[in-house]
Amino acid sequence: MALLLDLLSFAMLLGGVFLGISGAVGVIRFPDFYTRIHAAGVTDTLSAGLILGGLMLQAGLTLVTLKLAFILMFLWITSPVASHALARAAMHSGWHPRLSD
Amino acid sequence: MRWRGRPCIPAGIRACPIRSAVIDQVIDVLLLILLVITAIAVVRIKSLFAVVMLFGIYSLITAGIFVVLDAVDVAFTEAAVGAGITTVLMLTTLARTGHKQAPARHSPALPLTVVIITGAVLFWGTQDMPRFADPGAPIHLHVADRYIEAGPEEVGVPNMVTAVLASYRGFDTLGEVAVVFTAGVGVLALLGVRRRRKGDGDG
Amino acid sequence: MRYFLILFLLLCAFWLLLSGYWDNDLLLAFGAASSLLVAWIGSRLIGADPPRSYPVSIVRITAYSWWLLVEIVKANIDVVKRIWLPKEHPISPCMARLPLSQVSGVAKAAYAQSITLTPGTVAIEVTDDDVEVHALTKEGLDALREGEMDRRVTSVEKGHR
Amino acid sequence: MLMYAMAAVGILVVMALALVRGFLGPSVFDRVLAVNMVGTKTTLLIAVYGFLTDRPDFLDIALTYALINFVGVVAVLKFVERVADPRAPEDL
Repeated sequence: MALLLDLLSFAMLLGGVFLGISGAVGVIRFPDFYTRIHAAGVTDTLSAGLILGGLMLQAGLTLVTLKLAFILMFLWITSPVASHALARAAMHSGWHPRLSD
Repeated sequence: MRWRGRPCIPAGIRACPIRSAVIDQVIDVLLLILLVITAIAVVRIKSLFAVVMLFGIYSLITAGIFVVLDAVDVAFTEAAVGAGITTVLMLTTLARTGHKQAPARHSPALPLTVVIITGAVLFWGTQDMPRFADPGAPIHLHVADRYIEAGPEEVGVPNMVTAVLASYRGFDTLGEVAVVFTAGVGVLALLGVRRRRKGDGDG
Repeated sequence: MRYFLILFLLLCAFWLLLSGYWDNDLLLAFGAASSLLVAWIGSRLIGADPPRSYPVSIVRITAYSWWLLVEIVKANIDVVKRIWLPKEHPISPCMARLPLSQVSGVAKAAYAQSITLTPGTVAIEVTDDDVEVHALTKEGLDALREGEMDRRVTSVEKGHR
Repeated sequence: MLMYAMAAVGILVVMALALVRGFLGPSVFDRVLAVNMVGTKTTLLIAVYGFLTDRPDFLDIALTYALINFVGVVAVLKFVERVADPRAPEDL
């Protein structure tokens, strides 16, 4: 059982890191600012969720897990607000996105 | 390694855990490399706005290094002051001045020499310092032991840094607070509080 | 006053949870004092116009969060594909104004928040009756335009009233 | 232990990549995005590091970081929107 838990959290941590690196590569690779926000969103949502989730599995039902859950909650509430504020500020500054058509 | 059912140990009075020194060093070195790269970029980039942003990153990485060095309270302050307040203050300054660095009027040779010599002297000076985390170092043989052993009972605050700052060195801290307060009042008097502008309140 | 009290109690609970010290009088007093201070500042910030509180249906919110989580996972996989395999999955950034059907400000904010939380779509501007969305792909924007997320947020909101 | 170390190094790589975007710019918003990313990754790094060294009290720091980072980013954006010259983004 403990081994299963270890394997599961290992997989989650690895998955989180993979998503994080993917998002970062996207942030470097995507052509304009607005598309980069989407790539950064990957690192803030599922990547952070998997990493913190993997840690939660290791901590079990303790105060530590509760704190990790708080971190995740704050992250998931604040990161969209930050992305939205970023996109909005960019738009208001007259920095228009490059669209495909 | 398992935390299940383990109580939260208050900061400062736990025994140092056994840890893998290699991994610690790898993380340390990686953070320091990031720090050096950021510093070089700060020097090279001419746009002051970008420099302020990079300074924010610099502070965050520094805070990470402090965490790795076990100086959690310092890391905390670095993140709040360095990445938070300083960024806002510098941006407020930029709003009143310009965004571009003025071109250098003199050759960088002399300052560079001075910096290199100072750095070399400092580096040479570290040879006399005790080894990192050496329990026999003078600083650990003075009053630190007493603070660590008697602090929790005498002051009743679990965080040792707080105990030292607010109790053992209370007058010291009071003096510092007075200095910071005077400085703040002085700055306000210099700038003048004409209209209520948002940027002023942010700091 | 009600806002102040609720905020104060919430902050106290939060402080107790995070600190983990339940039996140190000095610390408890400090915690209570700081909660009081923050609650006072908070209620001053809000001023004479405290936010209305809404009765919350826990079941509906949980169901919606679950659905949203699945959407987030799907959207993440999609964006990661477009990052690593740009040839097979090209990006086609586009923007559009989409109508929203929520009534209260909180629900509108929740909808915009959900849009931004799923990678691939970002809400840029929210007005009273529509939301401007930037999407990484046309497919993502079309999926959003079908309005399932909008409907679900609205149904959570309707469950409140 | 190994998995925490791998996760920590992976997060550091993500930070480095975000840093590259911070250097490249080109607009001020790209840089703010990079700062935000480095901030959230620092939060994760501290959480993972707490597990790596078996010290759960690091999580309080991570928690506060998440909030400070958010407040900082929003403050910067408020400033940019209000003060910065919109017509010269390349210059910023």
